[in-house]
Amino acid sequence: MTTTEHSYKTAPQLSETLKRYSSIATFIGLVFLALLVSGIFLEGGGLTGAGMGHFLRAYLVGFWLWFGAGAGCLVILMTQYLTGGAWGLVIRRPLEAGAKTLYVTCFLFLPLLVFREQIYWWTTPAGLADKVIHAKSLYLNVPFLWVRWAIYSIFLCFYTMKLTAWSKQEDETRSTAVSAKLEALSAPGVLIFFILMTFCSVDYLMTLEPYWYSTVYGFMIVIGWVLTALAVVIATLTMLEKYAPMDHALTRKHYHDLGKLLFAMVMMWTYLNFSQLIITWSGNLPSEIVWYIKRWNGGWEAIALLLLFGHFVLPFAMLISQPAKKSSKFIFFVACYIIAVHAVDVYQLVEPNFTNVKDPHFYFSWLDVVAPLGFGGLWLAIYFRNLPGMPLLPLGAPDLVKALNHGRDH
Amino acid sequence: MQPVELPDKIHVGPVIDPGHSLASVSDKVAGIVLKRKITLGWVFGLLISFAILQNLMAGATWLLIKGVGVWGINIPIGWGFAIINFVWWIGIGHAGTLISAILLLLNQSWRNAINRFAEAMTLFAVMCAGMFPVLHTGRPWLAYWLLPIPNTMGMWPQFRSPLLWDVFAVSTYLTISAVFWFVGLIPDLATLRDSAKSPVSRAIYGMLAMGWRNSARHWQRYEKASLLLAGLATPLVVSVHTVVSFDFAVSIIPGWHTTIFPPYFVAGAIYSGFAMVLTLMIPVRRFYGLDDIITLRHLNNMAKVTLATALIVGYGYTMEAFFGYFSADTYERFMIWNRMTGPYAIFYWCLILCNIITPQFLWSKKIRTSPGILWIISIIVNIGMWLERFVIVVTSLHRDFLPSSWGYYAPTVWDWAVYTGTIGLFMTLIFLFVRVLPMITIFELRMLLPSASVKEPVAQ
Amino acid sequence: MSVHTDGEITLYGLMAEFETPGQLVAAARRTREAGFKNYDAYTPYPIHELDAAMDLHDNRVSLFTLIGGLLGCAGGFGLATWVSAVAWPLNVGGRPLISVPMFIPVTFECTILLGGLTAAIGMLLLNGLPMPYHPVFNVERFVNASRSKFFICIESTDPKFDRTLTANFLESLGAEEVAEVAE
Amino acid sequence: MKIHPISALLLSGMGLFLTGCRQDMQDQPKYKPQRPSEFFADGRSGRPELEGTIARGELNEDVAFHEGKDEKGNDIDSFPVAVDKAFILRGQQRYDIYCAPCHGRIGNGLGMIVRRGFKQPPSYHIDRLRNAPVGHYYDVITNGYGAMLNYAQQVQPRDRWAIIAYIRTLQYSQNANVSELTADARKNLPDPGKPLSAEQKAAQKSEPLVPGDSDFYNFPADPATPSGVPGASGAGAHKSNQPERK
Amino acid sequence: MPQIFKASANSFAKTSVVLAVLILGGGLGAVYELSADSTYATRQGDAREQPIPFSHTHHVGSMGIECRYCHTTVENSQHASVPPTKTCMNCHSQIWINSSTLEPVRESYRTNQSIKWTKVNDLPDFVYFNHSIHVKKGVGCETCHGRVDKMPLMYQQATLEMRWCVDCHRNPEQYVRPRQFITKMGYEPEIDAHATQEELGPKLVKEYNIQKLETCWTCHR
Repeated sequence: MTTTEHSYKTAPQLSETLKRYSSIATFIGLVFLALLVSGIFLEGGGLTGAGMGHFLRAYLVGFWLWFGAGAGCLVILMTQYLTGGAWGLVIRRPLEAGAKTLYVTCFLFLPLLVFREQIYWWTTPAGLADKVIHAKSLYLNVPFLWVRWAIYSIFLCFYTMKLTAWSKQEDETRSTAVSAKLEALSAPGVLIFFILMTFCSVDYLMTLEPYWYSTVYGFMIVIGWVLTALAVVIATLTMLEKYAPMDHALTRKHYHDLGKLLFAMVMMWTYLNFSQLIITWSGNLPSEIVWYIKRWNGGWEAIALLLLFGHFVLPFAMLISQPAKKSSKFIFFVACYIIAVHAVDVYQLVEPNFTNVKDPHFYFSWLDVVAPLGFGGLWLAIYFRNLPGMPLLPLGAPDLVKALNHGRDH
Repeated sequence: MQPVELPDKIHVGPVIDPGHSLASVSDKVAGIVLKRKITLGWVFGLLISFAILQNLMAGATWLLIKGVGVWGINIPIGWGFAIINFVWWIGIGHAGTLISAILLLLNQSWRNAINRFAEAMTLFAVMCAGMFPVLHTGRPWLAYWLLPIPNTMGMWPQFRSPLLWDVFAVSTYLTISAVFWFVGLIPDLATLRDSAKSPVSRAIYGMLAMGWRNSARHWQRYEKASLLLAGLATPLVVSVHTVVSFDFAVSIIPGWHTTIFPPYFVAGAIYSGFAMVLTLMIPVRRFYGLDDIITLRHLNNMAKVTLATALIVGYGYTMEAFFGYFSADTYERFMIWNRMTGPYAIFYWCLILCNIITPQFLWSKKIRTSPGILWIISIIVNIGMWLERFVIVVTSLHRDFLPSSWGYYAPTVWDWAVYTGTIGLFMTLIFLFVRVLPMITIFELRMLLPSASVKEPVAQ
Repeated sequence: MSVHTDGEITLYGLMAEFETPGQLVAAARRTREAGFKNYDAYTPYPIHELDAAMDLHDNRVSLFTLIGGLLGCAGGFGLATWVSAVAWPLNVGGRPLISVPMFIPVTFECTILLGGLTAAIGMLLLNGLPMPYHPVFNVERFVNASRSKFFICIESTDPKFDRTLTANFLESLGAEEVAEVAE
Repeated sequence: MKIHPISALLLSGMGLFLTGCRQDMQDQPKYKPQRPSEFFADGRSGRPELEGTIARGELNEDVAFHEGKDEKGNDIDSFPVAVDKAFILRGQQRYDIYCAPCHGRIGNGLGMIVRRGFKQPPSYHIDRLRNAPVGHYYDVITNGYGAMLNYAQQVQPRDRWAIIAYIRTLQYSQNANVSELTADARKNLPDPGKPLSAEQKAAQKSEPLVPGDSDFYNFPADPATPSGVPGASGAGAHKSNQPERK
Repeated sequence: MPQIFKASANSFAKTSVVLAVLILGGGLGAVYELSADSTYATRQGDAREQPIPFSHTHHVGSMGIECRYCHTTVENSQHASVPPTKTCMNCHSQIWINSSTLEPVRESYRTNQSIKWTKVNDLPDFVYFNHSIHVKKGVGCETCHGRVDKMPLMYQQATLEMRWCVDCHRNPEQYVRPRQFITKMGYEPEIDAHATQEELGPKLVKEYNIQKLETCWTCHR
């Protein structure tokens, strides 16, 4: 049987379902975001007090997790244009939908920028007067921080816009010239993405601890994003597989490939974290080791062990088996689990920075749970709204047929 | 779930030239070993390589007679050519395992034509690499001290030292590469055994093939073992250069102690490895008329990998420079500034030229598919990667924390003798390899042929 | 070459030659379905369809590798710990004697080393290699098994084996040629 | 291609590798004590002191202590050092090492060497020697007497005085009255007619041959020797006839 | 015929694999034993030729001459010192004066030329070793040099391998003795000191303030 283009059309009940998902997510998101904002007042102190501090830290946790998910979608999308491969075509539309959340999430950093002095110590007058900060003032100054925020946001939004627009054009015209354009745009895009997002991770996260630095940090963060994004789109695929066109487009092989990719990213995350740990630990230099002292004392070691087992050992064990990767139910579970455990990772990237290195204390606020849920709801609401906007398979992609036959020839 | 039948677009070309059959690919590759006359060019090449190898003989002999003082190393630059060349060779080795293992896991069919050659290259490169630390000990006959075996000293190696990790990593790498390579060779040795005419070759290949008889039951276990080996070799290859990077990074020398070293070294290794595969494959492909098996698509793909890894390496340089500033650490800042403007600045800028600027030409598909230009670029990249190690080792060391301990490093003639000698060794082994073993995996080539796919008769 | 038999030679089995992999897979499936146990197919490259057709599912290589890998892992970490904490406790810069992060590289390499070696050696052992002599090599055309042709050999030790009936059976599978394999 | 020349070349190359198997860290080109020298005519690395040299700490100004003479050159008859029990015990130990082989443990001149044919020295328990001044003993140890060669290299000045103190003790003990012994000591005396009782045996055994460690090794620095290190002056002395090893 | 090997090749091949492993393993082990750990390499128990066949059995065992009679510097110096010819002449100016065996001694005394003794317990030059500290901490002569009173010609009792040194440095309580028995040959803690080594050792370690010196620079300085 030759499949006609008709069968690529998104099934109507799918659009309905996605709309419903979007409303549910909107509801959840708004409720939790409301809770998050209420935290400022429940924790007390008004706009300059402790409650605001807790709010901003939790806000950063939630923001970073889901901002990263969108940015991760964008970089996977670009990488996929470069490398080709069947695994990428079936997730292209979810990736595009995910990347489009950046239109919103980029701007969600603004509250942190406005209230920067309560979370980024270096932006306070005392911080700026500090000797070490002053020595970096060429980079660490507030006006330039605003400029950098603008650069990151423009880059992310511009690339998302161009890639989705051209993808649509490719769909409509089936022109290989457009495909070539997408490839040509993506190639430098990946490079620029990595460099800019490294600076972004320095600005948004690393400078919470303004003396500390680690050269692998940006790479590590971006891999974390890719992991989150991949988990999101894999979970989405398992939801979509019941509906046309995915019901006949997806094979076990796609799940297998995506599962392998997820596995690879888990390994990569572990590898980079381990590299940073062993080098910092063995060097034991005062300026660097603070980061680990704060994360291995005063109760934080529980989080570190949780990440070791939860973010590496368990996913490793779950994803090593081939049948497991091919089972959509199981891979859905693994994907959701990975998003959850990665939220813990983001939490431990942010919160321990605020403890005292001489006497670290574990700190956990209910806001740290509320924020990721609130941002997640918002993110998913946009994501599910974007998803049915285009056919779920990129009809104009040159390798589509090969991709769809993937896993059927044996 | 019926296959969708729409025309498929092929970008650059097929992985194997149409027109080949099971018998023809077997005969073609086996014929290079069995039938092809020894050409003057080959003999000439081997003799030249062998002559260069004598540099190693002379250099190593003189080293053993006089001690490591014949090299240019001295405090503060106690690590000179030996470690530079070690890292360089190990890095070159990486492409072989990467091509055979990772691409096997990723089901990339284009690997088949080049994996055997690349694996052989890995083995030879690791052999060359392994020689340097052993020679650098000054007393190689005591190299067994590096191993954790009971000894007359009542001492054990220090498991908290990256240099010991190196021993484990490199020896494991050599062993597993050799095993992987040999396991891959077994079916092809059987082919050579069955195609050979002379009783001597038949006996030799027969012994090496160990009685492989292409049994389906054997193939089933064989495939499983290959897959497992590939699965193990993939993290292994990453670990090896990671451990090599730890040699530097776990110290506290500015320019060495930086957390990006592991991924950046691995990328650099793959980069130089692919460059070396290109350097070797392009002439071999030409002299042995293998254009139909190692197609332009292979070159294109390898060039793409080269470009991608070049960009990662470039990212590494950028991060080093940025964090040199961002650290606000006197020593870090001085190191990076000195690297760019100090006495060795010329090497740094040459390295940027070779490693970052030159590969930008690979953005053009035209260049990626012109063997000649690609070959020149690959050689430049090889030089660039050597310079990278030189810069990392020498510029980080030559300005000690204490200005009174500052020094300058210049290799002596014996440094060069050993270095060029290993190139001679490498080339000699490559020349011998292409004559005595099939340089392309024949049985995997067969699998690529259209006629190899199973179409069962309807009357089953 | 068919061995011209007059009952004098001991028969190892009967060997049928096929032209295409498709024929072979079909023939192998039918051989199994006909109830033969001691038979084998010979192909110039691994054919995954044969695993199903011949019902091959030997996972012992994986098991060996797993055991080898775990042994290597435990051995590597155990060695590092024993050496650093028991046999030669040495204070290095105040770091703990059992420095877990620093032992991971060696543990990892040992895991790979033993895992890889058991994978390769396990495969050879299970395949009974090295075995330079094997009766199938007695068939002249068998050289093509490593080149371009596909073979099935039903062994005389099979309970259902009968010289004439089995030969007829093999011919019925579409074999180009059926040869007798001397012991 | 010919095999033989190449394998010969390889073999000779390998042969050169063997030259590497040497022990240059084991045998370093440096002088350790009593190591031979190819540089000096007498083959010794340790050099004898030049005539008239006074090494640090060897300016022996205290004539009484170093020569046992008074200003007039007569043997002194009083110890130039403080004598206490520890000093005497030290003397006993040194005596047993250096003197007992000839003079015997109790100073009767019937040591092991004498029994093998060495000329018998006089017993210490004759009147001439009982009445000899301590300076005389010092002179004999330092310069030899009759068949006895000097012990200047083997016994350092302070030890010589210790030995002399011990000889005095020996002389006294061989001439003492039983009544002068304490009751405890008297209990341990053997009865000439009877074998030793078990307690007596045990008491003899538990009596250490040499005194307690602190006395034995860490006797106070001699104010008369400028260096304060006993034996410091010996290093140069014994080199004058230093044996060499190959 | 495509058959290349005879049927016997199968067992031959399998045996040879096993044998190769055994021979390689055994060979390496043998090389290791011979090259590092054998008495051939350490020269343990190897009585050396000397210019004069000096017998410790005779001088120490039968004559009862104390170690320090000749090795005078052992308590105060790094080096125990081989005695000068003069020390021999203390007795041999009178005893055995006609012995041709002793002619080299007399010749050395006459000519003031050193006797070229062969060093028996020869540590590598990269090892710093000091006799005096060992003697002061209660390491008996016998502990390292063995029953010298039973050595007609001197030989090296210990392996002198680093492992041997380190063994005592790690567990000094197993080897030390009271200082008054330093030079005693055939010392037995139960008889001489009325205590077992298990009781005595830790006590002495404490009393003599013996440290477990295991750093590299204790011996390699």
